[in-house]
Order: sequence, then C-alpha cells, then structure tokens
Amino acid sequence: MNTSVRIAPGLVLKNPVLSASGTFAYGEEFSRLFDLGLLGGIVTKGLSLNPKEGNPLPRVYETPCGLINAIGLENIGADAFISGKLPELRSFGTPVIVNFFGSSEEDYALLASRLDVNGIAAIEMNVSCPNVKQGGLEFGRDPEVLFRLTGAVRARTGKPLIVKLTPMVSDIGAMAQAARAGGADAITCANTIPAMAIDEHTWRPVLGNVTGGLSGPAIKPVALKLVWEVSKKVDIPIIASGGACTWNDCVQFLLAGASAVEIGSASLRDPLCFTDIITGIEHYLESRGLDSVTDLIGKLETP
Amino acid sequence: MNTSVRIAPGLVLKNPVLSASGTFAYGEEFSRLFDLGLLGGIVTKGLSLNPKEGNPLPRVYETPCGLINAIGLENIGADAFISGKLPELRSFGTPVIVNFFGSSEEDYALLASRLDVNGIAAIEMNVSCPNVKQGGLEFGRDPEVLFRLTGAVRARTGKPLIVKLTPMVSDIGAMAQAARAGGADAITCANTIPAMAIDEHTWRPVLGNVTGGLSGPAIKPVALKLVWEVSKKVDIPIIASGGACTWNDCVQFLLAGASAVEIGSASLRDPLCFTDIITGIEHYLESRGLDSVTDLIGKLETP
Amino acid sequence: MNDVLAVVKGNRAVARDTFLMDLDCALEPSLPGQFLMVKVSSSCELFLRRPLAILGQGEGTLEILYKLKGEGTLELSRKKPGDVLWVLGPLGNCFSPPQNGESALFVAGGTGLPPVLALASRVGSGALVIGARSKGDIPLLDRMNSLKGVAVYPVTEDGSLGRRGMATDVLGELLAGAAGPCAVYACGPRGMLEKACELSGVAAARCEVSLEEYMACGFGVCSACTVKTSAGPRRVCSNGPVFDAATIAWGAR
Amino acid sequence: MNDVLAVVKGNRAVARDTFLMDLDCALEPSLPGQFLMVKVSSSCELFLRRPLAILGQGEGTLEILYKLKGEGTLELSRKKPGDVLWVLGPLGNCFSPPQNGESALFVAGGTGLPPVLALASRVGSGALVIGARSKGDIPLLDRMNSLKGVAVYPVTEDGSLGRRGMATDVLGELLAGAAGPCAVYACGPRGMLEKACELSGVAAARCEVSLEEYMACGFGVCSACTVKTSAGPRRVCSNGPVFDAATIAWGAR
Ligand SMILES: Cc1cc2nc3c(=O)[nH]c(=O)nc-3n(C[C@H](O)[C@H](O)[C@H](O)COP(=O)(O)OP(=O)(O)OC[C@H]3O[C@@H](n4cnc5c(N)ncnc54)[C@H](O)[C@@H]3O)c2cc1C
Ligand SMILES: Cc1cc2nc3c(=O)[nH]c(=O)nc-3n(C[C@H](O)[C@H](O)[C@H](O)COP(=O)(O)OP(=O)(O)OC[C@H]3O[C@@H](n4cnc5c(N)ncnc54)[C@H](O)[C@@H]3O)c2cc1C
Ligand SMILES: Cc1cc2nc3c(=O)[nH]c(=O)nc-3n(C[C@H](O)[C@H](O)[C@H](O)COP(=O)(O)O)c2cc1C
Ligand SMILES: Cc1cc2nc3c(=O)[nH]c(=O)nc-3n(C[C@H](O)[C@H](O)[C@H](O)COP(=O)(O)O)c2cc1C
Ligand code: FES
Ligand code: FES
Repeated sequence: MNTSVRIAPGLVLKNPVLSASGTFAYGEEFSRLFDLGLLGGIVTKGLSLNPKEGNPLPRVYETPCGLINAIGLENIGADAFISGKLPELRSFGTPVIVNFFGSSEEDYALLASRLDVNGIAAIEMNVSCPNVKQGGLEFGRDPEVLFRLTGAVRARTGKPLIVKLTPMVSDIGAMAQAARAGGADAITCANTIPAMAIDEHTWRPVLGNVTGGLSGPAIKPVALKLVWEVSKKVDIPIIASGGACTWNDCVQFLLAGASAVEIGSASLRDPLCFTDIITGIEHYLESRGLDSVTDLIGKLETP
Repeated sequence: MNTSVRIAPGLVLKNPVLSASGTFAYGEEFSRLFDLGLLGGIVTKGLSLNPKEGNPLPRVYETPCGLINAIGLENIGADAFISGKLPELRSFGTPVIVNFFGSSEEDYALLASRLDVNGIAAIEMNVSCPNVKQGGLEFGRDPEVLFRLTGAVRARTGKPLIVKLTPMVSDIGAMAQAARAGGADAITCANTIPAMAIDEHTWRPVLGNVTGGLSGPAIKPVALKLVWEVSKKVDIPIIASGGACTWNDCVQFLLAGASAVEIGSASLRDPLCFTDIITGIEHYLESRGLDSVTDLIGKLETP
Repeated sequence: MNDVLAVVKGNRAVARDTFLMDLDCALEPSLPGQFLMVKVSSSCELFLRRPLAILGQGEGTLEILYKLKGEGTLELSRKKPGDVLWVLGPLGNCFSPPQNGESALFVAGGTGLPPVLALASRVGSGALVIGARSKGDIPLLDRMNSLKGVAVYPVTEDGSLGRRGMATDVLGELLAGAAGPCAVYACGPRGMLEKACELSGVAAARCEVSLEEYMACGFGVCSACTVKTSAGPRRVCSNGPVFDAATIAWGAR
Repeated sequence: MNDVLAVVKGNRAVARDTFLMDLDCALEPSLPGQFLMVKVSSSCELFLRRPLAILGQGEGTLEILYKLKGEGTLELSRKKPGDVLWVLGPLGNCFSPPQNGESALFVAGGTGLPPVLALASRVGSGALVIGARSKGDIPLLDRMNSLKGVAVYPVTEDGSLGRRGMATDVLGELLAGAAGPCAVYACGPRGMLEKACELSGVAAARCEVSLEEYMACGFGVCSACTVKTSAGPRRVCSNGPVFDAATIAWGAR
C-alpha cells in the first residue's frame, strides 16, 4: 500500500498527515511522546524575522467543540530556529515545513530568503496577518495583494512554496488562483476563523487580545467546504487544515480534494492522535482494497 | 424595567429576542407551544415572489455543536403568505418581520413592493443568495452590488428595511456600510456559514445539495466577532444571528453591539427556549440593577 | 405536543444492536404512527434531537425501540434507570385503521417495526410481516406472537428464521391470497416501502407508509423533511410521517 | 510524560464546591508541583483538557482535589467509581525543597492547595498557611493537621476558622518572626502570589510560586500560557508552573 503523496516538486510526504503550525511548536515536546519520523510532515510554529512576544494573556478560550486562540504569533525568530531547533528537527527523517509570516511584503521576502537553507523541505506562508502598509487589512483578504506577495516570496526562494489561505474571504477560489498565479506550489486551506468571546459578567472580552481565531471540530464543516471549493479552482495540491481530529475527517478532506491534512487543535487535546490517524487511514485503504492514498484525492462523487 | 429596543423608525420590539428566519416557518407550529406575543419579534421563513420547492433531501446534517442545512429556501411565496398566513400571525401583537430574497435585483425590488402591506412591521433582506446575473456570486459578497440592491429595494418600500448580511466575506464592515449607504435601517449579522459534509463510506456528499450553511453553537464565537466588527463601522441598529442558545449568549451579543438577537437553531432543538431566554435576560438586568436593555448594548469594555 | 421530561426506567438490548427503553413520562395520549423528538444528550455536541416512534404508551409511561445507527442512538443506549431525557411529542399524524372490512397487512423492516407494531397491537387482527437480515436482528418476537388475531411472518435474508427472502415477497403472497379488501401498513427502508406501494397498487389495496427522513425540528418549522407528493410538497414530520403510499413521488428525493 | 487511562475509585465533596478524586492510574512517578491535563469528557464539546495539580501519588494511584469553577470541573464532579478518564502527565517542573537549613513556609489559597499540600507532605516540616473565604471552603483540614512537624494556620476572610484576614497577613508575621532563612512556597490567586513575593523580598526569603494560567496543551507546544519573566518569556506549563517569584514580571500579563 502506498500512502505517500506529492505536494510539490521535491516534496513527497510518506503519508498525508502533518502537524499544523502553532500546535506543534518546533517538535521537541512531541518528540518525547512519539517518533516524529511517523509523520508525513512537520509544520513548525510560524516564524518571523525577529523573535515575537505575542499577545497579553489569556490567549486561549474553549468554545463549543472548539477553541479560540490569540497567541499573537509568539515565536523565537528565524535565526534562533535555524541554529537552535532545525538541526534536531530535521534528524527525524520527516520533511520540515516552516510556517512564516511578516508585516510587509519586504518582511516576507527577506524571511523567505533567510529560510532558504538546508534541512527545510518547504515553506508555508501564513497570510492571515495584518498588512501594516494597507491599514492592517490581512494580506490574505485581497487577491491582488496576495498575488504580489506570493510573487515577491517566490522570487526569493528555491523551496517549495505553500500559501496558507485565510478562510474568511468572499471568494476563496479567487485567493487560491492568485496564490497559484503568484507562484505557489501548493495551498494550505485554511487557517482559524476570526472569532471572539465575551464574559457577560465582567462585560469584558475573555482574550487579552479581544479577538482570536476559532479552530477545532466546530469549524471542520467550513474547512471541508473551502477545500472543495479551492480544489475546483486550482490544479496544485491542497493541504487541508481545520478541525480534523480522526482518520475519518482526513479521508473526507482527501475526498474533497486535499492531498494531505494538518492536525492542529486535535493534537492539543490528544497529543497521541497522530498515530491513530495514520493507522486509521492505512486500515481504511486496506479495507477498501485501495493501493494508494491518491485513489482518494478529489474522488468525491457529486450528483 | 424596560426591555424594549428600537430597531428602526416605527419598529420597537418589546424585548430583544426574535425568532430567526427558516427555523420558525410562519409561526403556526410555535403558536401551539407558547404565546407568540411573548417574543420581541417574529421573523418569517424567507419568501420569494413565487413558491419555491427547495433542494433534494437530505437537507440537514448534524455536526459537532451545530448543523448544516440546505433547505434551499423552500417557501410558499409572498402572495400565499400575505393571504394565508399573515392574518393570524399579526394577531399575536408582535411585530412580524418578513424575510425575503430573490435571484435578481428586479426580483428583490418587486417583492419588496409586494410586501408593502399592512401587518408587516419590517422586511429582512437575505442577501446570501446567488445573483443569477453575476454568475451566481452571492449579492452579499460584493459591497457595490449590495449597495445597489439595497437602494433598489429601499426605493420600493416604506417599511423598515433590515439587511441580513452573509458572514463569509473579506470585510463585513464594508458590507454593512454599503447596506447603510443604500438605505438600510438596520443590519442582521449574520447568516449561516457555508459548509459541507462528506460520507467517507459512500464517497458522496451527505446533503442533497452538496453544500449548505452551518449554524448553531459552533458558530457563535464567529458571529460575536462579526457583530462587534459591524458595530464599530455603522451606527444603525444590529440584530445578531448565529448560535445564540441562552440568555448568556444574548447578553454577550448585546454587549458586542447588537440591539436584538435572533434565535434560530436553538429553537429547533428546544422549541421552548424563547421563554427561558427572555426571562433570563430580565433576571440578569434585575440582578445587575439595570433599568433597561439598552444599558447593555455595545457596552463591551475593551482594553 | 409538548416538551416533557422522561425518566428512564429500563433500557435493554432485545435484539442485535436493538434496545427497548421504558420511560416514565406524562405525555399526552398518542396514536400509532406518532413519534417523539428525543433529546439524547444535554451536551450540545449532539445538537439535533432524534426522531423515534412511540412503540407503546400507558398511564404515564412510554416505550421506544431503537436500533444503534450512530452517535445519537449510541448515547441513548448508555442511559441507565434514573437518567432523564426531554422528549417532544406526540408528533405527526397516525395510521388510519382498517375501514369497511379491510384486512390489515402490517409490514416492517429496518427501524420500521415500532410504529407498525404499535398499530398491529391496536388493530388486533391481520398479518404482520417482519423482515430482517437474520434471526438475531428481530426484536420482540414473543410480543408479536402473543398478539391474538395477528398472524406473524418473520422473513430473513439468510433464512435463519421464517421464510428466506424479503418482507415484500410475503406481502405479495398475502395480497395475492387475500379474499377481501386489504389495507397495507408499512414502515422501513425506502425500497421496501416503494415495493409495498407497488404491490398494493397491483392488488388494489390501500397502502399507508410511514416515512423516515432526516429531521431537524420534527414539528414542521424547518422544512428539512419535505417530500414530493401528488398533492405537492409535504413535511414528513408534520403532514406525515404516515402517507397514502400512492401519493408519494417515489422517484424524486 | 504520557497519556494514561485512569479509573475513578472515589469522587466526593470535601468542602464547599470542592471534590477529592481518587484514581487508579499507572502514571510515571511525579514530584510536588507537577500537574496533569485531565480529559474531563470524551465528548469534544468540552474540547480542552483541564490542568489539575497532583495532590498525591501512590503505587498505581493518584489523588486530585478540585474546585467547581465551570463546565469542566462540573463534568468531573459527575464521575462515578468505575468511570474512566485520560490523564496526560506528569507535566511541568516541581518545587525545589528547602536547602541549607531554610524553614519552609507554605501558603495556599483558592485552587492552590493541592501542589502546596503535596510539597508540605513531602517536606514534613515548617508552617502551612491556608486561606479561604470561610471555614466551609477549606478541605482536608484533618489531613493538614495530621502532618507531623507542619504547623497549620487557617485564615478566613470571615473569621469562621483560625485568623480573620488574608493568608499573606500570617505569612508576613511568620516571616517577621522567623529565626533563620526561609523558603516560601505559594500557590493561589495572583494577588496572593504577588504579595507573597513582595513579603519574601522584604524578608530576604526565597519564594517559589506555582502559577495558574489558561492552558490549551499543557506540555509546551501552543504558547497559550507564556508569562513574562526577567529571563524572558516562559511557558507556565513546561517551564513552570513553579517559578522563582522574584523573576516574575507581576505587572505584565
Ligand atoms: C418519524 C421517524 C420515526 C423513527 N422511529 C424510529 C424508531 O422507532 N426506532 C428506530 O430505531 N429508528 C427510528 N427512526 C430512525 C432514527 O431516527 C434514526 O435511526 C436515528 O435518528 C439515527 O440517529 P443516530 O444518531 O444514531 O445516527 P447518525 O447517523 O449518527 O445520525 C446523524 C443524523 O442523521 C439523522 N438520521 C440518521 N438516520 C436517519 C434516518 N433513517 N431517519 C431520519 N434521520 C436519520 C439523525 O437523526 C441525526 O440527525 C425514525 C425516524 C423517523 C424520521
Ligand atoms: C498548573 C495548574 C494546576 C492547577 N491545579 C488545580 C488543582 O489542583 N485544583 C483546582 O481546583 N484547580 C486547579 N487549577 C485551576 C483549574 O485548572 C481551573 O479551575 C479549571 O481548569 C476550570 O475549569 P472549568 O471548566 O471548571 O472552568 P471554566 O471557567 O468553564 O473553564 C473554561 C476554560 O478556562 C480555563 N480556566 C478557567 N479557569 C482557569 C484557571 N484558573 N487556570 C487555568 N485555566 C483556567 C479552563 O481550563 C477551560 O479551558 C490549576 C490550574 C493550573 C494552570
Ligand atoms: C494555538 C494555535 C496557534 C496557531 N499558530 C499558528 C501560526 O503560528 N501560524 C499559522 O499559520 N497558523 C497557526 N494556527 C492555525 C493552525 O495551524 C490551523 O490552521 C488551525 O488551528 C485550524 O486547524 P485545527 O482546527 O486542526 O486546529 C494556530 C492554531 C492554534 C490553535
Ligand atoms: C433550517 C434553517 C433554515 C433557514 N432558512 C433561512 C431563510 O430562509 N432565510 C434566511 O435569511 N436565513 C435562513 N436561515 C438562517 C437563520 O435564520 C440564522 O441566520 C442562522 O441559522 C444562524 O443562526 P442560528 O445559529 O441561531 O441558527 C436558516 C437556518 C436554518 C437552520
Ligand atoms: S423536520 Fe423540521 S419541518 Fe420536518
Ligand atoms: S498550555 Fe500550551 S504551551 Fe503552555
């Protein structure tokens, strides 16, 4: 049985299950729980050029079947990652995909070139970040802006470039097309959905940052729809992200058109879920007599 | 204690709790369960010029803490409503707000004038519908289109006009501003979030219509954020819609800036929840020593 | 209809993946064919109530019979005596009893036994055909056999009990052999109902079917369950679940 | 650290809104101050695990003590003997025992008693100040009183047990009256910890605090719980929960 999937030239995952950015840190903690070599790929916490402190606490809040986070992209910065974390992380024999972000086009481009080092298998560009020059509107909310941003980054890296779309847009298909036109090799679809929580007793927002992003099972039906929509609009591989907790969820995302699936919030709740998910997919393929994961990708039968 | 809220010139609700469109039909069934006069307002199922059949079954599917529906706007049409349902419905002494939709600007405008009859207190325009002339993109996804549509409808009705926004847009504030500029008296924020469900055993979508809209507690954190965002952008009253199940949820929506809250999915699960919610809000006001619901509206304290 | 609190008295397996639940519950009187919307969990993770037919009703008691299908029925099967549940009901219409000397032919399969058995118990005469994959899937056989005046025909796909085949095979024979007018009452998989309708048509028998469709509200407000009939769109939950089979547009869905 | 299945042995109220739960569970050996992430429900409605300190650990057994705060602890309180739970642990660092002749001053309030009591039991000497609103809010008083070598000072806001006032009032007096060097170990509301830190600073005592912050993972991967310290940002779950109080940037949050 062949569980491998191809995401970009030179980027083949041994199975379609990845960690998600921001719920796996830089891998150290999980490596004490299970062999990271089992994963299809590792996606790191989002990195910026310089270390970033993040938002005031509280940064997370539980909601029905989900959670809102407003971590604020706290990270150690690209250099500290490359020197301090990458050497161990690449030793597991699993592709290391580095998530990154900036606050201007130049930031992104500079960071992309900084990340063009050995041991990084691909880079995943988080575009759910305020564009400081555009009055704070997120890069991922305007196809023009996204096209230019992707092009600027593409010009500075030889790595496979994955663009991670923001879900809350009027036309996700257009965003995916813009990313593809700008030179993306693959799309991650999608990120957390903007959300907030209010304490009716104190009349205050619960999160230190007021608003945050919703993730977990609550949003899976939305993510599934976005993946399906994107898969009809672009021919590059899609990595699904949003609420996947079980192998069943992953198979659904594959059928909708994803080539791989990131597991985020589920691994906060159940850090050992990765192995269950991977074996679950294997058993599913076996029980259906399928030779390859690719036999599932985009195979949804619509009327 | 004063629980009344003003939504538009001539539209005052005795309390801030309304039914939502599509989960209350035309009121008959609920009227057998409790006195509809208790409600702040009744929002009817969405009406079109002509009766509409709706989508193939299945039309609903349960998801974690929510449901996806793809009813397909089945309704009896405006004329049958006015002659067959309105006479009884208006007799409860609660404002009847008629939700409506079309597939072209002309449809909407014509329908608005048709609904300009006695007994209808206001009209709520659903813009989460495909614009047939614009290749099927929803009216509510482009500020220009929404502005024109609102203006066209405004010109044809003397009723308070409430525009019900679609949540999945890049900039909900801009949509609210477009609706206001077009002549909306109030905004309903928001509608179901596009979603889908896939059966991993049959490789088929679960819903007859393939995709549908997600509602229920799962989306409340998203709706809360949208309401808050809209309230910072427009000065007309906002009616919240999305996941409200309890009085606590309603108070949160009020704090975020809503003047009233629609209860949709929660009343499918618990048809008697309206009375609990209304008394819950009253008790809350009492326990906080507040004289009026308006003391809550928009009173969120952000850092 | 009302939303009433029910206390679980008993909840036990009575066939493969099939449970009989006894409830103490002050529901208004119901008729065979009517159903409940059962709130299986106070957690809103399982957001929707589940439609389940009323198998039996006594003074302040209710009986339901359910098959394990997914999360909701699994959650139900975990209930223990003393646990409480909200049930909304009685909902929907009911079967219309045999008229003008009709003999009653009851046909059930899948999750369709409860309303049919409720009716057969009330009518007290005729024949009851119960189809299943295998012997172990058939619940309440004793109860069926104890219905005086009702002949019971178990039919199994593997032949492990009664006839081997499908319930509608036996229905066809009973219709063919009937002396006078018949009324057919069926509940179960859609294919079975369509076949029952067809056979009844051929035999000029009246046929009522109780439909099962995904529901959200169960009391007519959401239009989740609308089916096409010759009289226009009808909501299974409030216009049905029982319909004159001849009016159903079987092809459309 | 590992994710292990625990079987509930006992779960009873031991003070107002406070429960003591006994578990059978093969957790790796832990140290005072370490905690668990408890999966309170298999339903994902309550999505996050809840951080709870390890009160006691024996051969294949665990003890936790928790206050009812919201949905998660309510769900925990409903568990009956025989129910099972997943617990991830042991997590975090631990208190460092008194060194160089330090006498130990233990201070607990709110939900902070478990780690402090675990440490006091291990150390076996010093003084334990337990603050609460009222007598009925203080659990395990017998157990505290039975700690040989540890003097127990209950403090209540309403004076219904021990001194009237705040735990830190007594801490201040104990520090003032101490003959030699002291080590202060505190867990409870942030205000109490900050005060304990301040008093320790004045008295030149070493002070360790165990912090409580909202957590998502509990093992260092999500950065939900990062606090500012003089040594830079630190994750309460994996760099803590125990910190040298003097390093905490109390003003920032
Ligand atoms: C009027 C009516 C009466 C019924 N009476 C009985 C009965 O007495 N005994 C019995 O065992 N079953 C009965 N059913 C079928 C029963 O409702 C479903 O088997 C049950 O809802 C499945 O729930 P689940 O959570 O276990 O399955 P899941 O598949 O996990 O359910 C997911 C969702 O699909 C819906 N669903 C799944 N299957 C069906 C179905 N066949 N019909 C309607 N909705 C479905 C559920 O209600 C739920 O919303 C009846 C259905 C209807 C419409
Ligand atoms: C390291 C650590 C050890 C703890 N040990 C204990 C203990 O031994 N006994 C005890 O009673 N309590 C302890 N607490 C506090 C306990 O975790 C919270 O009271 C509990 O999570 C509340 O959950 P809830 O669902 O009942 O409340 P809710 O308010 O409904 O919880 C909602 C969310 O907020 C989080 N939350 C709420 N209050 C706190 C808090 N004070 N700290 C962290 N997260 C919070 C919950 O984990 C949950 O994610 C500890 C906290 C930490 C960080
Ligand atoms: C605590 C937390 C931190 C996150 N940090 C990042 C990040 O740094 N960069 C990024 O692109 N996405 C980040 N995400 C989004 C996740 O990678 C993922 O896309 C999202 O949570 C939806 O998937 P899930 O439901 O599986 O968690 C974060 C999510 C969470 C919950
Ligand atoms: C079954 C169903 C039917 C609906 N029909 C309509 C409709 O006809 N017109 C409309 O504007 N919104 C419709 N909605 C959206 C609701 O009015 C409401 O905005 C949405 O469900 C979110 O709120 P909730 O979480 O309280 O249900 C429908 C929702 C459901 C669940
Ligand atoms: S289930 Fe809502 S109308 Fe039938
Ligand atoms: S709770 Fe996740 S890093 Fe501490």
